[in-house]
Amino acid sequence: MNKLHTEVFGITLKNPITVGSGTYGFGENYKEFYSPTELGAITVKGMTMLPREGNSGTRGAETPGGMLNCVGLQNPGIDVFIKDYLPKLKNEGNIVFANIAGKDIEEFVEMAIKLENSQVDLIELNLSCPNVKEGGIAFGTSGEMVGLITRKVKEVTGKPVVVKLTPNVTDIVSIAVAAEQNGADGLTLINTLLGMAIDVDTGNPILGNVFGGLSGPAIKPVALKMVYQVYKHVKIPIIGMGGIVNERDALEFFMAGASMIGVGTGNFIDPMCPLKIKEGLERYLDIKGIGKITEIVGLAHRGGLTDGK
Amino acid sequence: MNKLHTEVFGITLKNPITVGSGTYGFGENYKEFYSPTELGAITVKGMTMLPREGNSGTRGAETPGGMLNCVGLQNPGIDVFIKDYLPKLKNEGNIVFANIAGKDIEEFVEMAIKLENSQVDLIELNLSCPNVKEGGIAFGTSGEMVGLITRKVKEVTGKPVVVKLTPNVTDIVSIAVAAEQNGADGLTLINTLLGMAIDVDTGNPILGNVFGGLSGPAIKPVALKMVYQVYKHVKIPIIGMGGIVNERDALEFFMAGASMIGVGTGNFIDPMCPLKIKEGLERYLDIKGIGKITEIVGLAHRGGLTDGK
Amino acid sequence: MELKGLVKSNEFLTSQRDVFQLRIELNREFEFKPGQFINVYCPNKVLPRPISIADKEGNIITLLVRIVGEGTDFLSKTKIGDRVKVIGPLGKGFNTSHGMDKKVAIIGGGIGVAPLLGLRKANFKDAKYYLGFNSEGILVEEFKKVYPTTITYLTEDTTVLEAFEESLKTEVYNFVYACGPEGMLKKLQDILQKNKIPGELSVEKKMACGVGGCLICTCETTKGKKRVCKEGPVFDSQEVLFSE
Amino acid sequence: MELKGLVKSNEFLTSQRDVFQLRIELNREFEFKPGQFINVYCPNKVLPRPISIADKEGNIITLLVRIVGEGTDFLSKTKIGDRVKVIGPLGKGFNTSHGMDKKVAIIGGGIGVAPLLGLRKANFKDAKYYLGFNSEGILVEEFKKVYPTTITYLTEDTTVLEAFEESLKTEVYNFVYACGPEGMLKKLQDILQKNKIPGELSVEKKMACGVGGCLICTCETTKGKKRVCKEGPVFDSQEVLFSE
Ligand SMILES: Cc1cc2nc3c(=O)[nH]c(=O)nc-3n(C[C@H](O)[C@H](O)[C@H](O)COP(=O)(O)OP(=O)(O)OC[C@H]3O[C@@H](n4cnc5c(N)ncnc54)[C@H](O)[C@@H]3O)c2cc1C
Ligand SMILES: Cc1cc2nc3c(=O)[nH]c(=O)nc-3n(C[C@H](O)[C@H](O)[C@H](O)COP(=O)(O)OP(=O)(O)OC[C@H]3O[C@@H](n4cnc5c(N)ncnc54)[C@H](O)[C@@H]3O)c2cc1C
Ligand SMILES: Cc1cc2nc3c(=O)[nH]c(=O)nc-3n(C[C@H](O)[C@H](O)[C@H](O)COP(=O)(O)O)c2cc1C
Ligand SMILES: Cc1cc2nc3c(=O)[nH]c(=O)nc-3n(C[C@H](O)[C@H](O)[C@H](O)COP(=O)(O)O)c2cc1C
Ligand code: FES
Ligand code: FES
Repeated sequence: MNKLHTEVFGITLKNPITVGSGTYGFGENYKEFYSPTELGAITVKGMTMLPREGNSGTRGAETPGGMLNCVGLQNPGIDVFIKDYLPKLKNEGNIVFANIAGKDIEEFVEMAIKLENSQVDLIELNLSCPNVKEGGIAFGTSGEMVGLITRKVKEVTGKPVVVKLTPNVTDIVSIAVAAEQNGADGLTLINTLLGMAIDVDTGNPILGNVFGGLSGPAIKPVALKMVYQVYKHVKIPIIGMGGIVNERDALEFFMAGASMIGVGTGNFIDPMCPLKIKEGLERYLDIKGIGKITEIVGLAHRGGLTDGK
Repeated sequence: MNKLHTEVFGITLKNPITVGSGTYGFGENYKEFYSPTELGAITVKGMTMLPREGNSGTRGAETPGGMLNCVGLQNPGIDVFIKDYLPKLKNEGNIVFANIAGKDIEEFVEMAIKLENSQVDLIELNLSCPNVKEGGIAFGTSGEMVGLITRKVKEVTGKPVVVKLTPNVTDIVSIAVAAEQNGADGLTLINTLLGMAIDVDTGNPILGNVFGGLSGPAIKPVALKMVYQVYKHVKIPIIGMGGIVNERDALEFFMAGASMIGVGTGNFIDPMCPLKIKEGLERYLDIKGIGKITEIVGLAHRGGLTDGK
Repeated sequence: MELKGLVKSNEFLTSQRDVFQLRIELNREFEFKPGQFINVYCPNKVLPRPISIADKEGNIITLLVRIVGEGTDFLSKTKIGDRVKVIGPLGKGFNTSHGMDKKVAIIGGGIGVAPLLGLRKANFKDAKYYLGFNSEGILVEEFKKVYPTTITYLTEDTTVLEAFEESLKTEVYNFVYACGPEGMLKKLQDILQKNKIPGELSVEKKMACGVGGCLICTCETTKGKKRVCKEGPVFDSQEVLFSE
Repeated sequence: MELKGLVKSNEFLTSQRDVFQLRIELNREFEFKPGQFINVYCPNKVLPRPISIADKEGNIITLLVRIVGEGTDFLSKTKIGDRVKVIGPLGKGFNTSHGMDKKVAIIGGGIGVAPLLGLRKANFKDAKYYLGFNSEGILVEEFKKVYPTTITYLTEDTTVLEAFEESLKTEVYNFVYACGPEGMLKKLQDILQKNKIPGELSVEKKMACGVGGCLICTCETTKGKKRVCKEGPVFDSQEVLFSE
């Protein structure tokens, strides 16, 4: 029996592991390490209506326990994805989550319509990209806007719609609830925290865009807290991410309430990271004598493992 | 000539280095390592009107590049501070910043009145403690509330008043501006980020309070970004803190716009941390041929070091 | 006190290689009481690790450490000649005068024997060690060298408590020193109270600063919250309030 | 390809001990082109460090590394027998067929000589090395062993460019391979353009994944943004658009 087998968003997954959008390209880069079909699902790079070149200048910087990026949604555009990347991914047998970022509501709707007739398994609304001028994070900081976009997208697609939220807000719960009330099938928590770094030898910001998104182990406590907090207030499943680099990190997220987890920066720290997490989870469940991974979802809200386990 | 000499808040400081409130007690614990008078100022543990026992259960947890705490403002109360601790600190020649946390506006005002007649050099309003039920962070997330408390406190004291803000907000700039418009003499950025950790062996949250405040190197990019962002919009001086553990970290904060910096978790990583930063800053200024530390404040907004430097 | 340490020796004490004895030469002399600890800075971790000073000869201290995570794992891998940064001595050790002319029981569980090792040099008139280990003993010969009557149990920690309680039927102890897992100390507290035996317990809490500044390490006591790093880690046996 | 590495030797190449040569035995054979790199995982850093494969004999690769921060400092301290994790070979190396039957200049600045070392085995009909160092040469004998005409300048990187430009008055080069600091490559690009000499340049950018997935390492080219880790680090000499 596969203990990691998960049914979520009406999709059957061989395991509840995906990757953070933007850290795995379109699934082609890690093939020499393992077959992406070993993942529960592949979440592809965030896409826009038209191709984008992204930001200029330095796009990354390492920080204590984490990294900053300001890639700025460089991508070939949704049409190229549907035509060139998606068929191949599906032929290989992957479950594919499409991450999209519109510059306004209309674009979100238009992209959703394009995807509706594609083989994509799920649509993830990126209402939280910190690195673009239009839309992005601005959408994600208003519960009203998040609700509106979610509703409009749900109106044009039958595919499951998951809303990816930014942690850079005062009250993530109200925004999560707005998404749920407007029909979201799930939530992805979290996108990157806003941060910056300065090169003290020159006195200038390191990133071309000055600010960037902070990801990696450093943000894990913040991500975990948001998953825990939101889990208390919504019924829809949560894809938890933020600093997950090993199975113990992943277990924390499941226990906090995530039904799936995503590996982002962890892929850079170890290309085999998602697979090692998969094996680590299986080992943990065996040792603890737990039958299915789904049993531990939200465990930290229910008093933890009982003595027998 | 002392290159670190700083005049700020109408106070003359031998250097622009203080400590994060709550990481240095009342200045007594690090005496066996160096004399606290070597610091520009001592910021004491956050105080409340009445003595507080703080939270029960586990109060700390290490996280990647940082730590969580939920001490919960354990302190002997402001009267004991004024009677027992302050005279000694002042006799020894320290500049003392008092950090206070009221449970409502009245308490802030009452405490400010008590301090007005004391030898305290500056009052830091803690509108951002994440670990108490009443007040604390709730105050700091509303620009209106921050403005109101600042104004009320300013009405009863002639001492410089600095407002310490929480990073757990959507828009720190508007809150900083509200403080400035209501008479704040300065801002302290940042208090801790909210976070949590789960013990996967038991399935339960590690901290007695479930959530805690994340501090240390992990949060540096977030703190730095907020200092940089706020500096653009206010004229009052900023005390920058969040993950500063060496002189390069400190330099980043000065360049982002801080007039003073605070060492918090850095004290736990190395008890000599503030002194090493002091020496490191002097070395840096010498190497770069810069006359005064104040010259580099906000440098990252002005194109960095010119070729000569 | 900030100290520079130089690893003099490092060897495993158990066949499972989970407990090791680390000897560190420090750059300064200092007085030390059994029960006091040092903070060791591990470069792979943010916070220092508190470790009891198990023994001291001249400038060389002995640590007994169980590997439970990355910090202790790092220490287990240090090699002769490696440098380690240390602050200490920290905290309040055992008050050996309490037991000086009395009949003393010294009770340790697992790695909790570390701070008790130093007590064998205290010259108690009459002392007996009760040591419990989950599987394999730690430095049992060292204890027996000075106190040949030392009793060890290679089963559960509680067994050693049962043995101690049993002994009370025939023997009279006037003072008890103990260190071990919280569950064990809690049970011991009850036994001591029931039998009206005074004593001192060394307790553990998560720490950050180690010098009293952060208030992370507080424990509940009959006199309110106290800092384990400053007012402890050794407390009067009836003072600490263990949680359920 | 994920590879397990074993440090075979590690020695400083400069008297200031800022550049070292690290030889690592890998657990697998692979083809390699000069200019390709590996990602080395440093346990004290989050992200891997990209380092050119300077040379390769059987399963043993040679790295030439300058210490500039914590990652390279960690590598400088590895000892024989230490394990290192590596992925590679990564990126597109130099296309040696371009210069095969031509007169070739190979120009390196500072640690930028690392990816050029492997080119000495390319059997070019006629090649000359121009190497510039800030103060002290790196492996100059190695270069001279194969190419005795190798010219080195122990001053600024630009001097070597001046020498190269000067040589163009009397000599004809048909192809150039180069690696060095960005400022040097930019100047070289101008020289090559002016003199209509084709070539290839190896450029550096901050990286994260090293395998094309994160888009951190893009550089501007005449054909839009390209990934240095995937489409590079070696580019046609006129393709890269250096910033001011
Ligand atoms: C005063 C004092 C004296 C101590 N003396 C010794 C000693 O002589 N020998 C020895 O082996 N250990 C001793 N400890 C415990 C030791 O400090 C911890 O085992 C160590 O900090 C764990 O670090 P780590 O990075 O290996 O594990 P981590 O990854 O930090 O934690 C692994 C496990 O250890 C627990 N732990 C972490 N920190 C502490 C802490 N400060 N106190 C108690 N448990 C902790 C965690 O809850 C977790 O279960 C002492 C602790 C205190 C407070
Ligand atoms: C394709 C490629 C091949 C390389 N080959 C070599 C080589 O053979 N030998 C060698 O010594 N170095 C090489 N480098 C540079 C090397 O990767 C960096 O020096 C190293 O990553 C710095 O790590 P650090 O932790 O020591 O310093 P950090 O603390 O990360 O940085 C210190 C300084 O190095 C710069 N830096 C950091 N990362 C990079 C990077 N990825 N590329 C360029 N600069 C960086 C920073 O801006 C900073 O100024 C190569 C880089 C690339 C992209
Ligand atoms: C280089 C990089 C690019 C990213 N691009 C996207 C993106 O296109 N769309 C998106 O929703 N999130 C993007 N993210 C955010 C990640 O998907 C993830 O939410 C975040 O990094 C936190 O997870 P981590 O700490 O595991 O990396 C990106 C992150 C990184 C590091
Ligand atoms: C253990 C601990 C206790 C703290 N107590 C207080 C407090 O009482 N009042 C306050 O304003 N900030 C308090 N803080 C926040 C710090 O002053 C500082 O703002 C924060 O830790 C970020 O800085 P750092 O990363 O350098 O620690 C506390 C932080 C820690 C780690
Ligand atoms: S560890 Fe900081 S007060 Fe005890
Ligand atoms: S480093 Fe990730 S794409 Fe090049």
